[in-house]
Amino acid sequence: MDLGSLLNALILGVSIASIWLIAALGLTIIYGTAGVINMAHGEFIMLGAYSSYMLQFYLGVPYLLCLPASFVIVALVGLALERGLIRYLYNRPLDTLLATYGVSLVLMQGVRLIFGSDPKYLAVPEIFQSNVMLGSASISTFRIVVLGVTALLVFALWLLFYKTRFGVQVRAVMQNKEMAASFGINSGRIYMMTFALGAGLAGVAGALFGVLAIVLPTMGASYVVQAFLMVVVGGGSLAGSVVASGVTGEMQSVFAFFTNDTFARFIIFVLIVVFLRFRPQGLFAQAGARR
Amino acid sequence: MQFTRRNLLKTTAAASAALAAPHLWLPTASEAWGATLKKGEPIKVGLLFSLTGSLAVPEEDSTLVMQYAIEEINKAGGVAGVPIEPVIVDAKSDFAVYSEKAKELILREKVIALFGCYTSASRKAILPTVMQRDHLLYYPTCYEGAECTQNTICTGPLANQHSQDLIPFMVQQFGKRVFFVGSNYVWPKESNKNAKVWLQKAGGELLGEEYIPLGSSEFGPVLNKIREAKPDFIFSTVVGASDIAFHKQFKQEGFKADKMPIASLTTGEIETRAMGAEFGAGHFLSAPYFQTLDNPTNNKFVESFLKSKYGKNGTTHYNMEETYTSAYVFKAGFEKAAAAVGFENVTPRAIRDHSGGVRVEDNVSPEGLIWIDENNFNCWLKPKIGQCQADGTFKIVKAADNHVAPDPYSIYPDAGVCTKDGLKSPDGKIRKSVI
Amino acid sequence: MPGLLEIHNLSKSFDTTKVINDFSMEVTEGTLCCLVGPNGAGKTTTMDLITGRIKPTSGKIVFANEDITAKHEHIIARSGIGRKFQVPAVLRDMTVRQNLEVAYSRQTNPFWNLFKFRVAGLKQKLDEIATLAGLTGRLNDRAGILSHGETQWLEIGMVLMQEPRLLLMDEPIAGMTEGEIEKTVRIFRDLRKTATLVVVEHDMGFVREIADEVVVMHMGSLLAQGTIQQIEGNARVREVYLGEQEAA
Amino acid sequence: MGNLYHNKTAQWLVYAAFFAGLAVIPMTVDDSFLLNQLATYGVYGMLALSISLCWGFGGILNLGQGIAFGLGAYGMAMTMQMQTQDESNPIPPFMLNNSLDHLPMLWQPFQNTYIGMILAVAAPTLFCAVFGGIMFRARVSGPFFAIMTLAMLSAFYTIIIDRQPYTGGVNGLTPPSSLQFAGFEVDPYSPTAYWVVFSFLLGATVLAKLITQSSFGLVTQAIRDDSERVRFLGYSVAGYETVIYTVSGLIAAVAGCCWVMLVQYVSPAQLDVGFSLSMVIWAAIGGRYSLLGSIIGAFIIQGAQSYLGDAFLATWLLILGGFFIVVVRFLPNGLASLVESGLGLFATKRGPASAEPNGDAKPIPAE
Repeated sequence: MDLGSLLNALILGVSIASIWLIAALGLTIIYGTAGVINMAHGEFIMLGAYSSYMLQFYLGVPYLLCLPASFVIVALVGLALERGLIRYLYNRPLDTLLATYGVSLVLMQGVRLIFGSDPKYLAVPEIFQSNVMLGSASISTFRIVVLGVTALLVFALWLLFYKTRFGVQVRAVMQNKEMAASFGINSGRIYMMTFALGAGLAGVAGALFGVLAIVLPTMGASYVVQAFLMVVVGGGSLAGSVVASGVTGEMQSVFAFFTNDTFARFIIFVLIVVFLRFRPQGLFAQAGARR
Repeated sequence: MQFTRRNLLKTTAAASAALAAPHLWLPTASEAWGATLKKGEPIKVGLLFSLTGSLAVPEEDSTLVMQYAIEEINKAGGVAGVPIEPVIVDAKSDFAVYSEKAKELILREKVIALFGCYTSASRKAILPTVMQRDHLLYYPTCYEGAECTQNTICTGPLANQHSQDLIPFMVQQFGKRVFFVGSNYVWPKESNKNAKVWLQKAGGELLGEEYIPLGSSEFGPVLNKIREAKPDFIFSTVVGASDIAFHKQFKQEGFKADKMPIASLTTGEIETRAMGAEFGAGHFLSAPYFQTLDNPTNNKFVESFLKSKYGKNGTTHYNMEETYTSAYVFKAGFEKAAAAVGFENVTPRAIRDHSGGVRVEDNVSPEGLIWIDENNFNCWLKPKIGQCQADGTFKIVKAADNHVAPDPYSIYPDAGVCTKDGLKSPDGKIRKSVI
Repeated sequence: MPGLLEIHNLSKSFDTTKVINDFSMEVTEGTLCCLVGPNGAGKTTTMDLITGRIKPTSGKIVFANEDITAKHEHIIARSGIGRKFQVPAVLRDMTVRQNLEVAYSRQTNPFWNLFKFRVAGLKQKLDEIATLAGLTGRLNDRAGILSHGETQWLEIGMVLMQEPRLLLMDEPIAGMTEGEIEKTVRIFRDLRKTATLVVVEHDMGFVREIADEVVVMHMGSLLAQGTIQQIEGNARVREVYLGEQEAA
Repeated sequence: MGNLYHNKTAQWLVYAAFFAGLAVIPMTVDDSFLLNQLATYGVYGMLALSISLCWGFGGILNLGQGIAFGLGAYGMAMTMQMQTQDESNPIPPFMLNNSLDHLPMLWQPFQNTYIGMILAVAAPTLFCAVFGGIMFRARVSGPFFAIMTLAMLSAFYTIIIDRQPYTGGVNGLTPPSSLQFAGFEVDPYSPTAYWVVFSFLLGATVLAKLITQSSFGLVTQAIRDDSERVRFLGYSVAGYETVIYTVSGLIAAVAGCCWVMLVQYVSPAQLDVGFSLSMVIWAAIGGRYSLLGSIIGAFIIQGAQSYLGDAFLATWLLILGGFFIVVVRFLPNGLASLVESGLGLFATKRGPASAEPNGDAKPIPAE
């Protein structure tokens, strides 16, 4: 092996990291703000992919427009779920895990009933079906798109949480719900908005994953555990998830380069356990994220 | 071996006695089955496939085509004059449920045969039950071999049949340098061992061998390794959703099917439809059946199946066809057994014992004549090579001239030969039920 | 004769802030010592340090001639130190009876307790403490539904169930009525016969009633130590307290 | 008189009646499938029980109970596999296929049935003791511990798949004949197998019940309530948590052994996240604070899956998911809380107001 291939692995690691990250973004917002353990997150991702499929197949919407549209559709689903179920469970965080597991079953089977169990695919413009050479390294255009969208969303979230009034309110609620309420902040509304936002982010992830892989009712199940591990390792904060995904993505790429993909995953899981043993609060813990 | 012997001696006498005769308790075939057929009552068979969960994608099609085949057989007068009644269950893509449902079908429903499973793992999950009740499983898809029981009949290609033509063909067409990619489980690994044998014979060179976790959709690291190795073609045994991700990312990473095609054992009509034909186009598949096979039987099969209420998914593919022919293998075996021992005395085991050599003729089998091996009860068939076209269908570029014999132990000559009484090792000992 | 509890040159910093700064004190066995001082003087932090909830940056804590500095909470508790928290900490989902039963921690080994179904002497002790704490009628109620005063009494009862040699009481009379305070004074005086007490309290009237000795803390350090009369006559204490009042 | 639900004598009577009912079944039923199926439910009942003990009473949510179950099952499968090997043929067939020409060290102890079975139970129990000990000493708790068990479970799952020559990979292990023990063959479809599982379920339940009623159980519940406070009473919280987590793991390991005895099969699917989640679901539906409720929860869910799953084929998962949602939303303490509030209506001390769903009226979930 030479330096060139290691460089290749590192570049790929950035891309893998962006995939881990975008899968975890929505969960970060939801878990970080409200402490809700949303097991239906994978199914939100799946819904995002199916929304894009629907728009593309029935209405002929161009792919790039499907991304924001999926955001809106899945955010609305998230909003409905929050109003109908989650808001009754905020003081029972472990119960949200069980209830949302039920939700995930319902969503998965509901989609199967509507669209059938055969896989669907998302068509993308020809330009996304090629690669770019960076010296000796190569990366596919679509991976760059995923990276770009992820970076954009992280930046937008940072702006939202640290530069707007809404962000101040969210952080106030996270610190102390009662105190925030006395300043006239409606924590119920904040939770509702963040849940919808988190769901919408999962929707965007789904629209992207549908291109990288496959659109199936069961596609979400493989993302939820890894996304959840990223959020907890990160400590429930945006920066934490970015760093956790970055490190994990690079590790997966580099370990897979030296050994094989399965063993790389094993090492990552073990390292996560060891890491949490010494830092159970995660990389960048946020007040209020822990219950 | 010293250690083994000493340990065995240490085991209590009683346990050793039991060890020496592990199958003493087994009842006779009809006792084991616990039922008898009655003239005039339909013959019950079990359809053990997943209708929900991740395995539903291929297995739902299997259930549909099996129902279609049974309806067709019943319309034509049934089996030995008696209609077949399918008992359909949902294994929920959960291996524990496969085991439970197999027991339910065998012990409670008292079906005479099981048609089912798509993965080795689910087959392994139900085999103990099937073997203990001396029952019969029709396993209608390709598998790795290295199994020798008295209770299975397989209508798909074995690993030794699957790549026998494909590897030399690819080496000849594209070059000697090949990279193996597979899902991380038994079938791809065994298939690759067979492929290596053919590769060596064809003078090819293996550049690398990579296995991806089942269900994974991240092919970046593997594609990087492929890019560095610069093979002439890729031999793929990636299955399911991963396979689709593999083909998509292959193209997205700038690989071209005409420069470096993928020769696959799995990427058939369902997969190309699911990934979008442009991702499959130009790649190769080895299978005994393609929807585009041009013969009167297949043309009729495709037309009437797709028109029937079972053809809602719009495709036929090798796995469905292997399932379809398994129904006719059952019919032929049953009728042969009924003729030999009398209708009322037919048991699952009797069907199996009489299935050696049964044929499904050209005018029934869409892939052309097949027959069941008299020793190992796998299928003699003609593997074909198809190339995926821009519309997702396959163009047959090569068909075997002769039927290829199934050999479950082709790469393990030391293990012995699978006979109808069990695995016969080189020292002449016969062991029943080697799984 | 050395004190039952000795604190030597204790310091604790959080990040760069020194919360406890070279603090030393000594509590004689069989006495009641009141720890007083303005808000933020480090009283509760000192309690936390003694009971092992936080580890000191430097310094040494000796209890009954044994170094207990930075030991685990349960080890320190087992050595004979019981604690009542400032914000009453009871097991809110359990009944009052269960709270008291758990607190009767003669046997703490998990393996032994697996085989224990009836604890010797528990019933008698429980009745005694329940009567003392005035909770006899509420034994089967969930601790979470008790009033604030009752919760205070329950926690005092729990500490008494532990039968510790040293009791640390963090603001025991907050939220109590006049009558209850009087009762507390009686109980504490009684307790002093068999145990040693350290009481953190703001209410100088209460301190005057019970204290054998008073320790005044300010900014994490010892300001003064002595009898209540000595403390009330101490100019520096006055200055600190008056300064406080002016600032407020 | 208080609520009969919290009366210890009444509880023991109900438990006795439940097990008496289970004991009658093999005497009246002559259906080998049903016996085998019920025995399998018994195994699931043990798993739900172990979750109830650990989560309901200890407050430790364990999303990785599949580790103990799976390791126990693998140990048992290895033992049974080695029973079918003999001198002339000492190596399991799948190893030959993976180019192993001698029995690996890992497998050698399993040549002896007794050592193998002891290891099958001891190894996962020891793992729980060590893993739990390390984590609880570091004061990892709540959702964080749950995530750690999840990560650990995934690690085991991947390594078993990756080390195919030693573990059989995705296909798992399929011992071709049933368990021989002390000269007897345990036919998985016989009443014997049923009785074996029945005894272990009974034993585990009595053990768990005694634990919850002992001083240990009291302290454990106190830790669930407020672990911080309990430390200052002199109890080593980590010690208690480790013990209850380990006992729970022990029960799951025994369940794993029983499971393999019944189905003669084990694969990484038994260490899949979904399976461990369903154990938690069983306990949650039945009532995590009630040992018996959890067992019944497993029976109900698995029974419905077996008998209604095929009838409602396409909509079954919708029904199941909807059921979870409704139970979690309206019956946070599971179906057992229905019984509790039902009995509460008859209690002299409390009026109908105790049916109020927020659980304020319930003193402690002592059962």
